[in-house]
Amino acid sequence: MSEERSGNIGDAQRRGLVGDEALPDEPAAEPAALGDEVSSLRMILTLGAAGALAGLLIVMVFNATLPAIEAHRAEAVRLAVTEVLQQPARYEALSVTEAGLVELPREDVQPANAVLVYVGFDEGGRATGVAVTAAEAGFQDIVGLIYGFDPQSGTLLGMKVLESKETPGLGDKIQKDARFVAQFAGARPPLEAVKRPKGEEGEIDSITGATISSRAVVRIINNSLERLRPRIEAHFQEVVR
Amino acid sequence: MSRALTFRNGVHPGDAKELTAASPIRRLPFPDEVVLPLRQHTGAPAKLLVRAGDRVERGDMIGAAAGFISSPVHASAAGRVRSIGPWPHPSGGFEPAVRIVVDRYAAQMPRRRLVPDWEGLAPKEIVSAVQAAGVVGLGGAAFPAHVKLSPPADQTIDTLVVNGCECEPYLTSDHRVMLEYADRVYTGVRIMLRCLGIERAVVGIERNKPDAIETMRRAAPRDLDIEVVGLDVKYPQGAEKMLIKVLLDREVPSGGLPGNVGAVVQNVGSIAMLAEVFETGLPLIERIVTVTGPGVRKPGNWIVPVGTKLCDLIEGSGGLDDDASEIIFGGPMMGASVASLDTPVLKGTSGVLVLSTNETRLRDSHPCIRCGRCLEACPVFLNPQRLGSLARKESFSEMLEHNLMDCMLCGCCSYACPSNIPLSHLFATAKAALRRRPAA
Amino acid sequence: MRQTTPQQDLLRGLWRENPVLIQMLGLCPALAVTNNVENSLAMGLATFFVLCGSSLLVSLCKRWIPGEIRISVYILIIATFVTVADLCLAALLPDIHKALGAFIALIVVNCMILGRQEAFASRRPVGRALLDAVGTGAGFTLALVMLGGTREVLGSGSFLNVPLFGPSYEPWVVMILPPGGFLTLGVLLLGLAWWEERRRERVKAGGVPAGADMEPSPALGMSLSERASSRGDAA
Amino acid sequence: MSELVWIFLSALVVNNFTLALFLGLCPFMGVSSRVETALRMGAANIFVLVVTSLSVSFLNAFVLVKAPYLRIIAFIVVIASLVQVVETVIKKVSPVLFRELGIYLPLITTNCAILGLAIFQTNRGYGFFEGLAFAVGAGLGLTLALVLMASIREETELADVPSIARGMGLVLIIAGSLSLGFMGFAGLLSSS
Amino acid sequence: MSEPALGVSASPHVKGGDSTPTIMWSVVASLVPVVASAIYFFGPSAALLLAASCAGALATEMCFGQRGTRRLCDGSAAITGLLLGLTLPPGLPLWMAFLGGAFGIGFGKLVYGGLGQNVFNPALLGRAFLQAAFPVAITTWPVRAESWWSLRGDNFALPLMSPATQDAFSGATPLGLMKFEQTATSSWDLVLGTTAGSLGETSGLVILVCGLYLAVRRHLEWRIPASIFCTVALLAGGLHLLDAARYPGPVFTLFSGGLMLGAVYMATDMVTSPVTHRGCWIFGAGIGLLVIVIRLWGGLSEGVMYAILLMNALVPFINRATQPRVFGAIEAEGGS
Repeated sequence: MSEERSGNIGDAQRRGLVGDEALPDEPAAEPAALGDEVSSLRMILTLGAAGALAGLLIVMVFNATLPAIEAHRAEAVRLAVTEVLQQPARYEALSVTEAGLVELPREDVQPANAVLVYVGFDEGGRATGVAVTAAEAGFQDIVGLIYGFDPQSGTLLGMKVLESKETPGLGDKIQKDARFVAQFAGARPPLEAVKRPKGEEGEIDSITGATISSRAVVRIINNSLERLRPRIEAHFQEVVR
Repeated sequence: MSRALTFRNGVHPGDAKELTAASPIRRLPFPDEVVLPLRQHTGAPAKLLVRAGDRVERGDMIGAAAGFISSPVHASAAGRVRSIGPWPHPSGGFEPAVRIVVDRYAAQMPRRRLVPDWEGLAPKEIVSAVQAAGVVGLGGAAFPAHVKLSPPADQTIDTLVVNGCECEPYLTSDHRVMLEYADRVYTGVRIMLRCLGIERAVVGIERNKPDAIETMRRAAPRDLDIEVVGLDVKYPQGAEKMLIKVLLDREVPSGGLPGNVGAVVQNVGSIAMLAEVFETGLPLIERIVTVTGPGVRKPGNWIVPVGTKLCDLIEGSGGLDDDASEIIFGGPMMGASVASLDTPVLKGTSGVLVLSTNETRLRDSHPCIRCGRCLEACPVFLNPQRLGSLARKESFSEMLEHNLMDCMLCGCCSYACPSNIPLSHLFATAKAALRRRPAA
Repeated sequence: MRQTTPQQDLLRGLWRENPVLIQMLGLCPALAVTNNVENSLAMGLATFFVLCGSSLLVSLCKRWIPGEIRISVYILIIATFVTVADLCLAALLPDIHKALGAFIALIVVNCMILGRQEAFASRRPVGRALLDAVGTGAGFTLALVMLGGTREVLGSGSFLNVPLFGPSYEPWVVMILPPGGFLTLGVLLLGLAWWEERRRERVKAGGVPAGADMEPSPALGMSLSERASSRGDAA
Repeated sequence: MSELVWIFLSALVVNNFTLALFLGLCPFMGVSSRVETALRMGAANIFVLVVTSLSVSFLNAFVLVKAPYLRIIAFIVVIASLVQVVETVIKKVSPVLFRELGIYLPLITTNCAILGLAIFQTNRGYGFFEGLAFAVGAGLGLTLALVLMASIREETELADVPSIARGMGLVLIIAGSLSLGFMGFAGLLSSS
Repeated sequence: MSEPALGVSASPHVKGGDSTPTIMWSVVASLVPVVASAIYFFGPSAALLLAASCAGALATEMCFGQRGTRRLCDGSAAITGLLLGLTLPPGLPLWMAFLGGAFGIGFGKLVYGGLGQNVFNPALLGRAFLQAAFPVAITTWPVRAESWWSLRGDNFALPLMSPATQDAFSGATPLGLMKFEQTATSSWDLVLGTTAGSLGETSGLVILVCGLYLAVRRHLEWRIPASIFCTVALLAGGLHLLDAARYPGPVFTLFSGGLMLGAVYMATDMVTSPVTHRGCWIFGAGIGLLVIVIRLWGGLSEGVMYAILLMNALVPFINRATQPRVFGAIEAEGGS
């Protein structure tokens, strides 16, 4: 029995985790009082009870924390969207599907081929732009970002990196270098990351020493737009609230 | 002939043979005393036959062979047994030895033939005569010669390999034997071929002895299938396994003997001695020793009685130079240094090398930098670097896994090591430790 | 078999049997999230919470848990507390929750926690189990903060996001990258070993009784009487 | 396709589970003193990672859609029981394989790499094939790190390591050096 | 005859010519032309940096080395310092070079027990540490200075402080130009070394000649650079044939970046390279392959350092796998 037990927590125990105080000083810890055999039923009951209690507790906590978590999420989305859409009066989450920009019942469950975007409106209820999230491989790992695009003028409205593990001090300038971020507002896709801008439209001056990360941002936006642009452009005019 | 004239790896120490290569073999006067240890050969030490005070004649057996792989010891001079007891031995320690005070006025001539004439003897009889005469290999290890002449039944021998390489630097006794006693060498070859019941012999000689190659070619008897091959100069060309690989292109299996690939290897000195024993009728009681090195005044090749003490030998060679600092029995690569001038010359002592302070200056040992030169040097393709670091941690059994037992202690790795790590010494120690350990 | 005092139960895990520095447990979070003090502290506290909660529960319920399914029940309990911690963090400190990411969930497989249940909580009374959990959890947090502190000071030039060296400090970026985690803990262990060795030499040289070897380090602020009592126990 | 290759390579070298994400450190420290053991541990890990990835794909697609908050519990329970089942099956089907891998399987349950894989796979929304590529890459990455560490540790056993560095100190510094070396792979295949 | 004092020692009683200090110092000597050309190209900055990295290495060895200062005589710490210095950009603050030398010796060598016991090349480990720690400073290449005497960057930045003049000086190495701007550099500039780059990597020809000298003196395992050059040339050549616009040709690949310095001086570090000949070929091929992979498909423009470090980690494994077949071992049984 005790052999088997040591096998179970294995690694930890082998390396002295159990220490000296783990000597079987209190055999009472073993269910000796119940006799040698523990019935399967009892085991199942115990596990079931434990599981039920655990589930109950988790659901309670989940319900208690849900509003706060939702609020945080909404706030994060709001911050990002307002930034990349240049302070729209309000915005709405819509889905880009084959049918166009439609409202779906649940934000977190998207059917295949649909992409969640945020459409911003000015005071007059005219759509001013779309904010799209996208993520692809960067220098170190996935870079996730959101960008705003105005289909009418065909230019970008802004870009914000939401998630990256790029090298601190170099790659993370795609997030922190205001000059780099500012270039995206007004740039006309398809973008191109260059070292020495010649003043052409769509050029993004890449960050010295972080060329790969800069290029990744450009590539992510280009790829995402390539996929979505036709649909967005086709249906953008229809969206008026 | 498209034969590779050397083996892979090995080292090129300077051969320094010019000191004595031109010195003809000469006899030294009898010393006042000879000391004959009972262990002069590989195998069991001889069993003592005499007591202190006994009178012995030249050629008398004073120790009897103790088994098949053993060899008797004979008195190398007429005289009286002074005492029997521990005596400095070239192996470094003390060994039981018989001290004989040489009779100044004895004739020192054979009374009668002690070894029968070989012509007309059956191979079996020759072999037992060889054992009775105490003949062993004279190249260093002193392996009893009769064992080589009686291969086990499961081995089919087809070639006798005559080792005239003498790859150890400094030594020239085999070289001189080939120059001066080529005919005797071939008589020995004839005897060995007879015993082994074969026809073919190959003589391998390093090319730094062109005169010996020439002489041996000229002297080769026409009725035997004998080939004399000049080989590249490289140490340890004279090691059995290397020589067989080069001359016959056969690889002695790991842990095996030359017999496993159908060859018997004997060096020219021993073969000449075999012939000499039958010629003179006397057992092996004297041998040719090269006394050489920068630390000795008059280097040369001397015939001396077995048991001659080092001091007598040195005196015969003009004495030690002032800066002589170390005396080595054997060649510089595998020979052992001796501390006492009383150490006697054994049957297997092919040379005495006296080094001066210039050669023996202590060099610093450095950590191993894994340069891999020992691997490039090892003729049996071991990894001395790994073995060395294992030896430092005394993981002897792990050394076995790395084929320690294939190491023949040739010293190439130590020679090549730029960090001056005494690799072969470490391996010898490890082997000894493993031998002491009860077989697991 | 050795009896332990409550103080020992509490203090053991803090330093002498520190889960990270001495027993090398829970290294995954100890290296992954310690690139600054804030994250280290949050991780330490979350683990502290889970450890205390599950120790308490396990110790309370040990009577009703059959031995055969013991481990499964422990894991269930731990996982529950981890989920609770995860949700609470997400609700209260979303930024830190985002920074710690998957590593909060990985508290479940922190061998330290399961080990304490198996080795201690399942055999001792509730009070002792809690003391032990508090000590171990605090020790874990302490180690994390030490690591996080070192890495943040060198790697970002700040402590708890407060800049220490002014704007022209050149941060050692490597310290907040993965190699920095390994190296920092490695150096910390080298330092501890060196310190331990020196102490042992001092003990040998000064003729301090051998029992002193067993006592917890005085650096942790134990009073003299406590040291005396623990020495008495150890002897 | 190139997406799958990137996921694979990223888990294998760029974001190596052990050397960059600190997952699976317990076996990395504990089972890395001999190369043979390390290889077996690695093989067992690859196996369990793949099985986990498959079941996580299943759970995410069909079970946890409704109750994402039960993720942690569901994963750990499923992994623990799966390992148990796999162990039993291997024992029955191939005693040889069981001898080779068996003793490592239970240890793997509490290996953070497994749960880590499950959670990363979920957080990144990997589907079936992506998850598989991720699991194989991560498993091979773990094995690579483990075997490298083991072969280096075998080497350092023969070295005169100073007394204070003996044990885990040196292991961590070697791990740090390896991690430094693996930084060279950053940006692999994403530099276009 | 008086009894002389006889020494007793283990066989063999003769020794080959080379000794470890000889080898080490001859490597140092062969670095003199490389150092000279570094100083010629980069002025006083080069000398200062080399001095700083050597000081870091030697000081660490002196303070923490097992047998104190005696170890300094074997020259290995000096080599580490020099080699590290040669991989640094000329504008790097001196304190960083010092730190790199100290890290390389401390964590690359002394923790393993000193000379001969380390697994990773100490100089490269120091360089990798600096690269990870100060990614900006170490990828800042100075453009041509006005006069030979002027410093090529902010060498005298205060310890722990950032160099002041980073952006003003940043140029680009041929590899960076190739990777990020698809601009090739002329082969002559590469061979002669009139390009931007680290102190020692620009003068490929000088390094090659010094390496040849060492190889002839057998103080360098020629198989490793040969294997690296062959692999790199073959792979680069093949890819260049496939797509000349995307992949640079073999001459560019061989002479750009730190490949020459790495192949001749770093990869051949005896301690951290395999002991067997077969192992050396494999080791070199692995480095060549990794260099190409990192340069062409990785995120960094130069991968020689990482390639060598990664292959260093594989050396124990290569050594195991390439154990020579023992003389007389039956063929079928293989190596072990």
